[in-house]
Amino acid sequence: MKMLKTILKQFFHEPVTTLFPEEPPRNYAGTRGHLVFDPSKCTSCTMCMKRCPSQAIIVDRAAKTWIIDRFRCVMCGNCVDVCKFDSLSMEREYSKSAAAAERGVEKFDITYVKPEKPKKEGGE
Amino acid sequence: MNVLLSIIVAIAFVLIAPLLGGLFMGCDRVLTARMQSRVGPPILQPFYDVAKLWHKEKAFNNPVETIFTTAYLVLMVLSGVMFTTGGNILLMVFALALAHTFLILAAYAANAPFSHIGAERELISVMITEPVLILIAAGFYMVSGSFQVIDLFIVDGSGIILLPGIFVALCFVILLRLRKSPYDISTSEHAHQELVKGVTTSFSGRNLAKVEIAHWFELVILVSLAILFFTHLLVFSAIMIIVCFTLLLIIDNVFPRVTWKMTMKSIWLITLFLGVLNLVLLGIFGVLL
Amino acid sequence: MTGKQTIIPFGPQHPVLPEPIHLDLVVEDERVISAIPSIGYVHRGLESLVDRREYQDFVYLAERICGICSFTHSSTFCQGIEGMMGIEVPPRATYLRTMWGEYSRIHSHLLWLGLFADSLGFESLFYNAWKIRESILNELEATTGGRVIQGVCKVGGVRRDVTPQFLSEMDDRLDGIEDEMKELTNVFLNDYTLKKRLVGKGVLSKEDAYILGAAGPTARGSGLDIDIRSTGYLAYGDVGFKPVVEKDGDGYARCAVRCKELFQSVEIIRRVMTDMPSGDVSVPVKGNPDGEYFSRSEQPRGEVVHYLKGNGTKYLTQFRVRTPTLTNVPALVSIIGGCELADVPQIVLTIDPCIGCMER
Amino acid sequence: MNMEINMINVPDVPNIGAKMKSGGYRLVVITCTPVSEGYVVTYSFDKDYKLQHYRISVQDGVKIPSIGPSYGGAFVYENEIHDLYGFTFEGMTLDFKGTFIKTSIPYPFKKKEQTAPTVTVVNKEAKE
Amino acid sequence: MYSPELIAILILLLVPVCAAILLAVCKPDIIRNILVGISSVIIIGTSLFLAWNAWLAPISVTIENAEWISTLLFIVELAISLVILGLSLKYRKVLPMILASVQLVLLIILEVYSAGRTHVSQTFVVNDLSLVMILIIGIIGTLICVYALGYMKDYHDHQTGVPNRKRYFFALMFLFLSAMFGIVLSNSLMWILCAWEITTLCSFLLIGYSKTPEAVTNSFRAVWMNIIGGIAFTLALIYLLYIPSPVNLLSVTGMLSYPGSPAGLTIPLALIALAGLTKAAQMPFSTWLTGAMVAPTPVSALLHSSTMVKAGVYILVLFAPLFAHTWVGVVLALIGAFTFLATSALAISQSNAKKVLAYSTIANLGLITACAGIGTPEAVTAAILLIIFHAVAKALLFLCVGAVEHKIGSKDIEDMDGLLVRLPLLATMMVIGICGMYLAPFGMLISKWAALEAFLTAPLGVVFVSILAFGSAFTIFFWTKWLGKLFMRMNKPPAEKVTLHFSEKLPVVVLGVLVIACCIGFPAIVSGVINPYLDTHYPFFIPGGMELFSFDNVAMIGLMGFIIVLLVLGALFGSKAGKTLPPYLSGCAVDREGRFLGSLGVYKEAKTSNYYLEEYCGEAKLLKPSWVISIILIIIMLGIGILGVMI
Amino acid sequence: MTSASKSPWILHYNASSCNGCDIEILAALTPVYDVERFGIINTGNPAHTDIFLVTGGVNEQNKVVLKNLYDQIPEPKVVVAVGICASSGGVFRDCYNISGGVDTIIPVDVYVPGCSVRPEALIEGIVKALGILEQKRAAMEERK
Repeated sequence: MKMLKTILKQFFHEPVTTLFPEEPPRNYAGTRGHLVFDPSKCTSCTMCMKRCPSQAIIVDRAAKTWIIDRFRCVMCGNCVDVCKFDSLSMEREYSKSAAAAERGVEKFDITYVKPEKPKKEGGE
Repeated sequence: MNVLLSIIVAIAFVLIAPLLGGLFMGCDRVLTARMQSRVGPPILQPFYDVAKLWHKEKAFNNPVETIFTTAYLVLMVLSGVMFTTGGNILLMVFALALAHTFLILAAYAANAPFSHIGAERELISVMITEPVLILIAAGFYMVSGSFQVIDLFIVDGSGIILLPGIFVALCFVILLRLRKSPYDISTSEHAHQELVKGVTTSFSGRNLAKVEIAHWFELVILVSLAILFFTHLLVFSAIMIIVCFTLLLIIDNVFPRVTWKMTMKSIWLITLFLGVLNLVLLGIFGVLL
Repeated sequence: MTGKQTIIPFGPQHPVLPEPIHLDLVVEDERVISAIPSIGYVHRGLESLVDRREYQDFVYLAERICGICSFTHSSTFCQGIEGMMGIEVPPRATYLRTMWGEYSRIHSHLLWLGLFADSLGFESLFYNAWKIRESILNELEATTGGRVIQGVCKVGGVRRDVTPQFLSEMDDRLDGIEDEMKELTNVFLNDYTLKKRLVGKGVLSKEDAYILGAAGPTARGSGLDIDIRSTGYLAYGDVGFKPVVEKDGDGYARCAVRCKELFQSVEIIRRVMTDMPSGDVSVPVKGNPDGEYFSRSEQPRGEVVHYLKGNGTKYLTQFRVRTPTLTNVPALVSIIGGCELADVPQIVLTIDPCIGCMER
Repeated sequence: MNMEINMINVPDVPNIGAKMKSGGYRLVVITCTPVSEGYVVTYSFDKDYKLQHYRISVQDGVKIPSIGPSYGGAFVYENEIHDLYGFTFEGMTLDFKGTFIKTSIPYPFKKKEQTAPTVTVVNKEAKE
Repeated sequence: MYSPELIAILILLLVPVCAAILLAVCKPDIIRNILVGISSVIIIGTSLFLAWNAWLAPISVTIENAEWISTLLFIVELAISLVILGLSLKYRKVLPMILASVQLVLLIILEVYSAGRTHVSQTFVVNDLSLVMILIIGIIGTLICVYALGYMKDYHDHQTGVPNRKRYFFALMFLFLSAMFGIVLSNSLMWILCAWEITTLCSFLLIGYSKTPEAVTNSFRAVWMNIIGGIAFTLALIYLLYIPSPVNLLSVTGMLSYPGSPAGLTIPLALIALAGLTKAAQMPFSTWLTGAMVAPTPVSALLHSSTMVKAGVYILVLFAPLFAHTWVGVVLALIGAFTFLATSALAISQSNAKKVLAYSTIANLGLITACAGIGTPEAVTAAILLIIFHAVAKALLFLCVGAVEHKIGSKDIEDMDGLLVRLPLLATMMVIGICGMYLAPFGMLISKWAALEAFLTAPLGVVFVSILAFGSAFTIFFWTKWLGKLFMRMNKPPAEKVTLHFSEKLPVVVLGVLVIACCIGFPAIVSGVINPYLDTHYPFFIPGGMELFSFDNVAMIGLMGFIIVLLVLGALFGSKAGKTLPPYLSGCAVDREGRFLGSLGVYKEAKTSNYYLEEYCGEAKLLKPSWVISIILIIIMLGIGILGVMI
Repeated sequence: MTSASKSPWILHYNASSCNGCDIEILAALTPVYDVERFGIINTGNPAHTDIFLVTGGVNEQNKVVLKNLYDQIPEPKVVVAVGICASSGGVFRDCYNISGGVDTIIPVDVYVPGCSVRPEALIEGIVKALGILEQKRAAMEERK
């Protein structure tokens, strides 16, 4: 019967529920929601690809594309840490779900134009 | 009661009882949610559930489930009809027991461990409630000299004055029969339990819908049985029903599930000490009144 | 008498088990005659990835050993690498790790209390516990960026700092949370019906707990004074840590240990917040690990051991995790026999099984 | 944490178990590690938060006596090593017969011919 | 010239004896089959004829110069006692020996004292109660004998260790029938006593049929308990000789028409009640009946469902008008009610089908005893209904269990899962039998209702009602779990087809039909048979006073029955479309035979078993306290009898 | 909206996930998110299920369990792969014991990304699944 007090108190108070689809989702400034790629800053150094623990990123130097599989990304932010060109950042919104037909990878064309002296990034 | 009137009452019961039962369940879920600081489902949720179940694919563990669950529903309706047409309480009690037997048989038929144990537990709960229901019938007989519901309205005074012990025992039975928290041993109405869904584990789709509807009927029957104790205090009985309903909700939310042994012990102790004692005293002093 | 036994496959999918584990239950009436566990439903083989991910990136894998104890796993792993490489972690980082570690202990214990209530059919108590847990998760998310998988530890320190102002806000909110937790644990510890269902169920004697290698609250509930935090790793040495120990060894004792640890954690967090040293939160890491190391720390569920072995490359050669749940399995097997079927979920849960941890 | 490792012979394992038990140690973990020649199995014991390690050096196919008689809970480690490395332990308190952890490949941690670490090649035919 | 009724009575008494002698002589199976068939037809025909005549008008027949019969019967009694004495000596059983000696002495005393008295003038009386019993013995008893033909063939095929003594077996069965007719037809208590002793002997010999040590022990237990009844009966007769009375108290009719206060009769009544309790295996004496289940099933069916135990309650119901409103009756009723409660609980803990049936039998006899002890017309109505419904349904169940035992090799309820698929006919009959035992709208439930109504107006009524309420709850438990087993889905495909002997099939089907017929015809039974009977014994009885038999309720019961019929039809002809799901096994891997992959990599069968509540209802737990309570009650009953206390 | 999408009952199975998504599914049931607003009940019994939530990358032992559970759910049913492990194998894709995503065993209708999944993402995924459930039900009615 020790629960009685809590029950009654909660009964006479507003529910704590966030009405999610009507209300916006809750998150914080530091929330790691999803990865954002800035194609204009990427030098195709492939660090992000190499250091991604779940290998969600594919950088194709030849085709100049940057591909991310949102359904493989673990949002750890390691790529953001290792990217030296500020091309990657984390946003706080979560990535959207997809029906079977809609599922795919996100592909970006790298629009980075090399400055005069291209930097060579050694993998290791 | 003449036949025509009986038929009209019966039809009305068949139509109204599930509505009342379903609404009650809906209110229960909404208010429970509020007690848990949640918003909860819409109040019509039980009806949505049943409608959905009705349209699911027909699937079963054993084809006889279909007929047994139908039997459960039909007999539940029948016992309700017996009751509302002023018929015999004892016969109604027997019809209820028969209905539950069919539910139990349906669960047995699947021959799957969880539904089997659910069936055993349901059987235990039938065993637990049966004495109380028979004692209720006996108590009414002692008050009105007949098992007929209709005769209760003829005698002077309400059952509650002469049979308070029996009434308390009935309240516990309602708690058990509604599969409410301390006593939801055979199924799990909300929180999870060791038996998955107990007696209803093997039912799906339409069969489950039938069990749900029958459950609504049962609820209405039990509540009307409680109202019978207030035949001359109908206004008071309305208040009592609301009080009991609230108490029921609170009890549901402030107790964990108990084991079947604890269920059996607690309810039978109450039956023996309140129910039987009540009848014995009535037997001794009834002559004086 | 032959043929009066019912054989139940309990799990892998079962509503009271959030994670798959299987028990062959043989019951008679409802008394459990024998229960043999079978595991391996969550075994992923995560340890095999150690030679394919750089040791610094492997932190993110280590914390995905388990979604509940993720922080402890990542910090234990970092601790192991740092120990092997002789890296001196800045004091602020150790304090932050301690703070997050204790926050995640509270979240884990609240989660467990909720699931425990659920297994006893106490729905509203389950909701209440998880409601409080949400405020803890909010704190974790606000400071680390992740709700259950924080991803905040890294070799050489932590990735994020917390501003002093936010720390003091957290401190204020902690009071409210503590009050709510008091109300919650009052139910667990004093409710008559709950006591009736817990006291004397699944008794593990002190000797058995020792021989069977029980760890964490399971051991402490049986009167064993085992808590790796006593060794004073991270900032625990500075906060004057004393383990919570209960004597009875039954379900109630294990529940009580966890309830009391909630408040102990709150105390530790308060101390850590007040004494938080200033400075950097990480040091740069150079070079590669070489050698062997046994890194131990106290998870919410007990002592976790990470065994790391490096060979001077950026890939470790060997990584083994011994989780508390694994060492508690023998204890579980010994206490489950002879109980009632209705008590099986509850007894399984009293060791707080974390199958994700156990099987990697 | 210190790493005092005492090398012992395979048949001594039960004796060590009994000795440590009478000494009031508890078994913390049994670890198996591939080394350049065969494997080593390390028994780690704890008393007053001090680890004490005993290590045996074994080759493939060697049968190791269980320390189950001293430490009833050791079967989890022994079964695990059996399932992952393929070693046989004799006299386990509860023998799962290779079903403790079921793996898609038998004995995944057993040494292959080459154990050189490699970075897996990222699959380039990811779904477009 | 003898009247047709007397001839019929003599046929009923003598044909079985003759058949018994012939069966004892003839060895070939075929002759035995023919003999049993012919005598069965004769017995059934005659009992129907006699019952019809008795229904038209109660029969009361007198045989002149019956003294020589009495002398003959006395010699038979002595012989029985000597046989029991001899066998006790042979097997060195002390208690039966002592009791048999006592019995022998008492019989001689009785004979010596009664020598000069006038003999009972009306030798045979057939009223509506004996009519019911004649039909039960005549039809069910002979059907069981027919069934035994096929059963015993299988029995000896299965039990190879048991010597084949089928001639002896069938002879005893028929002798037994004759004795039973003797009990229900005779008006003289002396004759009844003789028949009573014959049934004791027959049951003793039949229980020990297999001669295994267990059977021998149990048969001696049966015999010493029954001898206690015999001694009580003899003492009652001796005492009756001493009561001054204008009517001959050594006859049933004489006792019932005793003009003085019933207080004068309390001592013999208490003694007769004790005799009835032993024969009906009421509580302290229940073990003889449960022990008797080692005998071949027809014996169990014959002795313990429809006939022998019914002799006990028959005597009690016969004297029910005398029990009414006496404390002896009330205590007797308490013993019965207590037995009902205790054995219903005990039945829960049993998995052996025959033992369940045995305990359920004792429980129902307890209820009948309770009704008889209360002795009001309502109670007697309930008692007679119970006798009828119980006899039919229980005999059916025994026969089904026996047949099933030979087909599936076990009489354990746990082995009967999916019987409806494996043995459709037997299982259907079993379902009918079980439903008949406890479910609305079947017979036993109607009788229980009647009993409830009767109890409500009785002294200490509330106690009886409460006991009935709890006892019924137990009853529901053990029957339903059995019923559930039959309906289970089979995990394995059914085994090869099994065939049933015609001689087994016929009785089973006939009894199944009878169960349903009795339910449908219960209002007719009440108005046609029970009410006339009550009319003659209860001067102030108004037929139809019970609510149960009001038109509304009968109509409702009918409606319930109708719905059940519709459901059965629906089950047979309804659509079975739909997907069959495998049983839910927590998602475990399942092999082809439906076993799941358990721990240690072993495939196991997900076995389901019923609950037996051993902890609460086990024999070890309940028997001893029940004995103590019931023995105390019996002592109280005898004490009240001696004191002659009246209400 | 018809009854099917107003009363989706879910079954949750952890097919070798790290637990993170599982506790978030449970968190979605709790007062703060309270999915019962949509009539969702966590049944734990395949026979009652409409929406099957699977977490984790499916290991060797779970393949058959997953298949069994899926087969026991009566039509119409929707499978939601919760978390990146269930969607693609996630971080554990390379592990020897992981088959790599639920869709290697049973057809998946909705993928919900996240490691671990946020309750909001989960709710959104379920709402998406409701639409598919509705379509499937309509298709089933048509077939009759």
